[in-house]
Amino acid sequence: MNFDLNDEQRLLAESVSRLMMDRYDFNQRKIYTMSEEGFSPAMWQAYGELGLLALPFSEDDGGIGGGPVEIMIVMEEIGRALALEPYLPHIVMSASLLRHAASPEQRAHLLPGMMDGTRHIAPALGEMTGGYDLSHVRTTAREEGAGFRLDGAKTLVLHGGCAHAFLVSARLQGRPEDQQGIGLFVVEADDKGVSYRPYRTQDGQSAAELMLADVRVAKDMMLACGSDAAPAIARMADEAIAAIAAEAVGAIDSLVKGTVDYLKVRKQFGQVIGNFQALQHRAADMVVELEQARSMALYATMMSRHEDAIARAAAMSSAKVQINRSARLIAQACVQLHGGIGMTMEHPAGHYMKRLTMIEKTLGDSDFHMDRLASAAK
Amino acid sequence: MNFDLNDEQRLLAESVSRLMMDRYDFNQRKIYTMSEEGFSPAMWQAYGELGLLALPFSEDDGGIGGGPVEIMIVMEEIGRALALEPYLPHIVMSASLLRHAASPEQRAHLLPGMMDGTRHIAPALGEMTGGYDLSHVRTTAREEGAGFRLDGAKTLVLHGGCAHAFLVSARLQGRPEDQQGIGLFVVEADDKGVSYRPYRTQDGQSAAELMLADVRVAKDMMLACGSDAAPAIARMADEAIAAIAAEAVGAIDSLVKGTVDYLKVRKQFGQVIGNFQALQHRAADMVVELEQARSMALYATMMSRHEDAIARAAAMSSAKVQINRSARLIAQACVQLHGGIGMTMEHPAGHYMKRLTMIEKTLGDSDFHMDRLASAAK
Amino acid sequence: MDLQFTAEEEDFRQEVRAFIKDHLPERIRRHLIEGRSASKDDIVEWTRILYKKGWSTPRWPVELGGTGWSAIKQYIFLEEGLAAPAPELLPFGVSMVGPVIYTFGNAAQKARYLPPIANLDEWWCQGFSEPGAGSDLAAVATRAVRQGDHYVVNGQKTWTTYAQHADWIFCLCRTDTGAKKQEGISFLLIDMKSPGIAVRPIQTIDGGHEINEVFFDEVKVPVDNRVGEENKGWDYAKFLLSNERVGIARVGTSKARLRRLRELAAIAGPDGRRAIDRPRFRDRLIETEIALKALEITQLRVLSDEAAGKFKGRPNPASSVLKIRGSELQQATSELLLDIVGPYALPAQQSTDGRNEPPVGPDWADAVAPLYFNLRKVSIYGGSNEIQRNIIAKAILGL
Amino acid sequence: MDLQFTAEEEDFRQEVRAFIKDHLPERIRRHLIEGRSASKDDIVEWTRILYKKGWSTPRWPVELGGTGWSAIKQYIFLEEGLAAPAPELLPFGVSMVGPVIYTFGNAAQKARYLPPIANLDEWWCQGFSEPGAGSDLAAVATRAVRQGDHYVVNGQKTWTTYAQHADWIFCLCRTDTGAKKQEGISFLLIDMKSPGIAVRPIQTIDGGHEINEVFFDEVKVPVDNRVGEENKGWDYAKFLLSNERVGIARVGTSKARLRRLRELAAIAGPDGRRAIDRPRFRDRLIETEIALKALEITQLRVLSDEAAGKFKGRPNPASSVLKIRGSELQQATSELLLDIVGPYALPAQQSTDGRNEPPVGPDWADAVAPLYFNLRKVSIYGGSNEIQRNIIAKAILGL
Repeated sequence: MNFDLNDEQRLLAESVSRLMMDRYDFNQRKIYTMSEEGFSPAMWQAYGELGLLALPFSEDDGGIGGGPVEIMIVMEEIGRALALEPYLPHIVMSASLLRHAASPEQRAHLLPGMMDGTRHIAPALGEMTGGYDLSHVRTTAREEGAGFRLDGAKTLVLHGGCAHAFLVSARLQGRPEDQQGIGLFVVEADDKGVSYRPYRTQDGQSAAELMLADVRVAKDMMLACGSDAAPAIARMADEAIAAIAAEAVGAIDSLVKGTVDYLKVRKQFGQVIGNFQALQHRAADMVVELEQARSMALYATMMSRHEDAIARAAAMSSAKVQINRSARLIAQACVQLHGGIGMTMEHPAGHYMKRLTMIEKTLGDSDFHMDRLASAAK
Repeated sequence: MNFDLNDEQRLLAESVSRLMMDRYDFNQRKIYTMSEEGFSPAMWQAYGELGLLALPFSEDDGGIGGGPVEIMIVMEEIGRALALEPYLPHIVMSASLLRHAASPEQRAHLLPGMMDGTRHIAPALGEMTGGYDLSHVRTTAREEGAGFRLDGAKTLVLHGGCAHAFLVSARLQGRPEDQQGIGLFVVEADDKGVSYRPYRTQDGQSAAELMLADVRVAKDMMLACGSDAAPAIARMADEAIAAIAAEAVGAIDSLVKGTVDYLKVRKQFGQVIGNFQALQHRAADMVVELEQARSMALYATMMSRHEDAIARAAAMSSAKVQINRSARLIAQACVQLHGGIGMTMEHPAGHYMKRLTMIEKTLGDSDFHMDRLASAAK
Repeated sequence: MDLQFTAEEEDFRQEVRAFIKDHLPERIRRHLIEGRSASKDDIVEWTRILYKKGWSTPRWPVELGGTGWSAIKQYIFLEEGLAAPAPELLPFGVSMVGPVIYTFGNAAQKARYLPPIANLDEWWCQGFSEPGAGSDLAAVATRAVRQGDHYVVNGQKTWTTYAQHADWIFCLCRTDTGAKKQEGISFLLIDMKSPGIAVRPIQTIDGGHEINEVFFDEVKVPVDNRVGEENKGWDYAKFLLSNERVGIARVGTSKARLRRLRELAAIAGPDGRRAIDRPRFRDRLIETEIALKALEITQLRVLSDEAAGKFKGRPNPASSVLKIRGSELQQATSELLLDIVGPYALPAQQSTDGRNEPPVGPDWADAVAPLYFNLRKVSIYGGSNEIQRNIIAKAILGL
Repeated sequence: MDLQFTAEEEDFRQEVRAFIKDHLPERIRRHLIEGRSASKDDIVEWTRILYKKGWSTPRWPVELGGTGWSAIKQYIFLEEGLAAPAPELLPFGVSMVGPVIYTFGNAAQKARYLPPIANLDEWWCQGFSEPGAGSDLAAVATRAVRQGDHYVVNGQKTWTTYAQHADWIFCLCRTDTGAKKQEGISFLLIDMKSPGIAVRPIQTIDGGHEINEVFFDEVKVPVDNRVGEENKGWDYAKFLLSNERVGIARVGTSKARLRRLRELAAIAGPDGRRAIDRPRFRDRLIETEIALKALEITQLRVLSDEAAGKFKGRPNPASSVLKIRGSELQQATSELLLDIVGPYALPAQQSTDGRNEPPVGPDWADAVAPLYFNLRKVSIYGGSNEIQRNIIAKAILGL
């Protein structure tokens, strides 16, 4: 056991950190949020130049072969900078799905565009009636002729608006709640019958509702796992939880640092407010929560590729509950310690709160994960 | 609506307070706990002289006709002094049962000894398999000859060891969990077949397990409500919750006062520790909890004789949950603020914690009352 | 001690409830129940309806348009309004500057300013906070220099709620820079149309625009617009702040929100599950209901103590609880909403996109996260909860 | 970064676990698992078993009987002991005075004192706290006045755990009253059989007797019993206190208690219900398990950082968490026990009555409330959690 980064990992952390430092200050971020995409395509290219877009893909597939620790490193820096680019959905999540569910040929077809930044591929798995349960699929895929016909709707497709293609789950057989019978399909955004409705999310990012009406998908655009995609989807969700946990830790860390800095300069009653013991103790409690969150993000990273799906899911649910808790407590405490300024769009604190609140709501809120843990424990 | 005491009530509060002040300082209390009874029989007589033992009985029955506010006043002073006498079980609870379930003749038979302090009558309702649910009764009462034959066991009979008689619930018909079919019987402690095992409780008070083996009870010693005692038992429990809530508020109030006083004299780092803002804020939080508890004790008092049993039970459960919460948070905070001294038998703080912890466990813990509220809300 | 409302009080409650039911426009009620803010027009419309009934300044002296209601009736009126929910009376006029004017102002000021407050013909805002004077409210830096029959005001106020709508602002201004912090402050009434005033909106993280910065650049204010004595403004400010005892807890708002939560929790969500069947959510809802019931009783105790003239000149421990617990419970109810809405907290308000499509998820979902963000303010403003704890520790516990 | 235990570490864990399983008397294990305290005899018996195996002083230098284990192995050894549960090694000798003696003591002191610590032939206690020196530990008032080759000690120590069993006490004594508070303190080893020492038990609210007052009345202590230099005792005390980084969180104890809670929760109570089926209890149990998992990882991070020599000379933020969260979680587990036991928390220990009847309620019930009361201490001693928050604010955050 050792928690140290190796030289390559340290280099990765430093280069991502430098990129964010150079190109993601608060004002630049504001400009990015106001762009049509809701993020910076130029930054996306810069991610590509740093190798981040190829990071999770195996060397056999032309990627870099980074593992969960590398993803953690990148996501933590993304969280620290409140970066807006769709790295989580379009790289981490899509790469995981393709790794676990696609054939080498399919990967050869899809990966180059993702890795060079020219194509965004968004997972589109959630449905209105499923809540956070991604194996709940009503969208249907019927074999027809040389391919499939997809009908249904997908909800809350993260950064769906800029996607060139979607990885869509659809049911080949069974009832909506069955684990079996789910297939994964590559649907091009400009396929006939595909429509979507993009919108901004509360944290300045974006998502989309995706509608599929009589969409024809060729046979080879069904991923190789066939009608047994649920395990791959579950793996993806677990890896994504580890990634978003790291993002949350980066954001929390940065927010706590900013708040402590503020305590050292803001004066009231003739002294800096950081002199007040009650505020000092509140800050100390934030450190406790932060370190607990950091530990659980590490735990999630460690367990995210564990082969035992039940143990893995339990670990991920535990991590997400801790992350959600720390995110909420710390965001609230930091805004409180800033006072009014923390609630304005002009100051970063509130933006961190917004992203952290949305992270709570992504990939399962605490009620969902507590339910999962409770059923597992029965 | 008005929260003021009238002149008589104020007089009552002052006289009970004076009695406790005179005869219940911390050292005297220690001596009382070491006595065989675990309380002071002389104090019991003093209660009688002040009229407290006759307080909840109606004037028709030779009592004083005090209502819930009067009981609240007495219980609050008992809580403040950590008084050990069995006022709650042997007066408040037994009086309630007799008021709601006995005939005037039965009351005429039983009350004089209770009111003049010569006879202790203890309710014996709980059973091992019932948890906090007092309508769960396995003890049986079979009609035999001119009376009944009781068999079974009662648990956690508060101050059962000194009782001259018990008010025992026993099932005349039905299954253990039925609301119907429960009778209430007066069982003399020296009746044949009655045995009990007294023990001390964690807070320095006492209780007993009561065993009934072929105990004969005459027909007129079955209370007048016949086989429909459950409503009377429920009313009693609700009135008892209001009373114990007031006791808790008295104890909490006294504990908070003592803690604040300690903060003003205990010196560390060259100053009184009450100067430290973190401790000031902790003390402020205790005030918030105390006032919330006080409000819910008042609410319980207000609602304890409400005619609608469902509304009444919901109010009582709400009050008990708040009281339990405040009791635990404040007891913990006060011991913490005292440091080591608060954990010793030589200092009152820990004794308050012990009584408050046992109050949490009496008449329903928070899980029990949350369950009740949740089922009611369904 | 009588812990029930009297029959007369219950009758009064029914009268208020019926009036609100009959006169509050459904459009406004609907808007508020979804957790959205009342618009200026909504507030004006409702205030004028109340004015016609004689209820727009209930706490004022009867001869100035007050109702003469007992403290309990005032409370019932307030609670029924919040519970409906109806828009709240704009506090800056009715509860803040109005009482200062009728207590410390001269006859001309009373005649000039009070009637337009009562009918909301003039909209007021509050010029107390400054960038360097937040919790330390007496650290006023905005200067007012006497020049003949005018003051010339220079400086900046901030967190000024609804300054964008305001006709008038009441300001604490420093008129003596040599004096101690709390001395040398005067209380001025300033016409927002005065040359030299600029209002800059502050956008808050909920996406709304409630608060502003107000800049004063050589603004001329007639000396007649000063309330009371020069350099005594801090006394009037303290009077103003202490006036807001009841209502700050917003028990009625939280009660209305909990009722709404009960309704929402009993409806199956898109996934077919009812929130009330999720034990963790249900328990938190019940615990919040209990805490709110306790706070409601606490509020009634404070009212009863006031009516009985208790705690004259010293703080009532129970009243200190109102701000802290009241703000915590407002926030707790918004967190329950945030938790009930599930993933549909994510989409931002469609209206900001200028589109007119149906919302994504339940039709009340888009207001949930903004409400949660917005209500972080209630533990900050009006004396932050940290300041409240200082007050309890010092004024009540003597620490 | 490698977040798994190595195969060697896993093998070591199995070795330790097997040894404990084979050698720990079941009577002692049973006693501990019910939340009762280990007796002196239990601790001595187990320490001597470990001594035979060479494991009674694992962190000491190898030449003095240490094991040379890596930090991770030390951790595994500690955790397995707590998880069994086995009695903890008496810290006053092994972890406190032992390291002070081998770091700052002279050769004669090492030869005299270390071996009896390792085999627990001599029982040590700690004479730091005084009535006026609690959180303010340096406010030592106990005087040691040099008279020839002796010090004469007068004063009082308090909260002295297990003084009633002790052969020796290590004391902070003031040897220079003119110096600043932290200076003028010396570190003395005092034979508890010295004339003039009186031990008075302090009974705690859990009914136990762990702590004592120790009075010194003209106690003669040879100068040879001073460790290190005169007036430098505070440095050695700080060394001693900083030595207790790992283990203070007692993750293993809390883990064992949570396992026990899982078992108890799965058994139907007298009312036929299982606690695990009560959602409120179950959720709190799961939340505590999650928090403990996080703390376990935090502890491993601290160990890994130490092994890598990080944070040399400055505090590791993660280590500050250990005491605060560790004590909170120990207390949380005892509260869960308190909540699972229901009304049977009420009966007091039968044994104190001198009777020998079966307990009222479940046979583990009588230990539950005393454990809850007893564990209030863990947020008080060893630097209260308030002191820990001061340390985080000042040393880590620079506030």
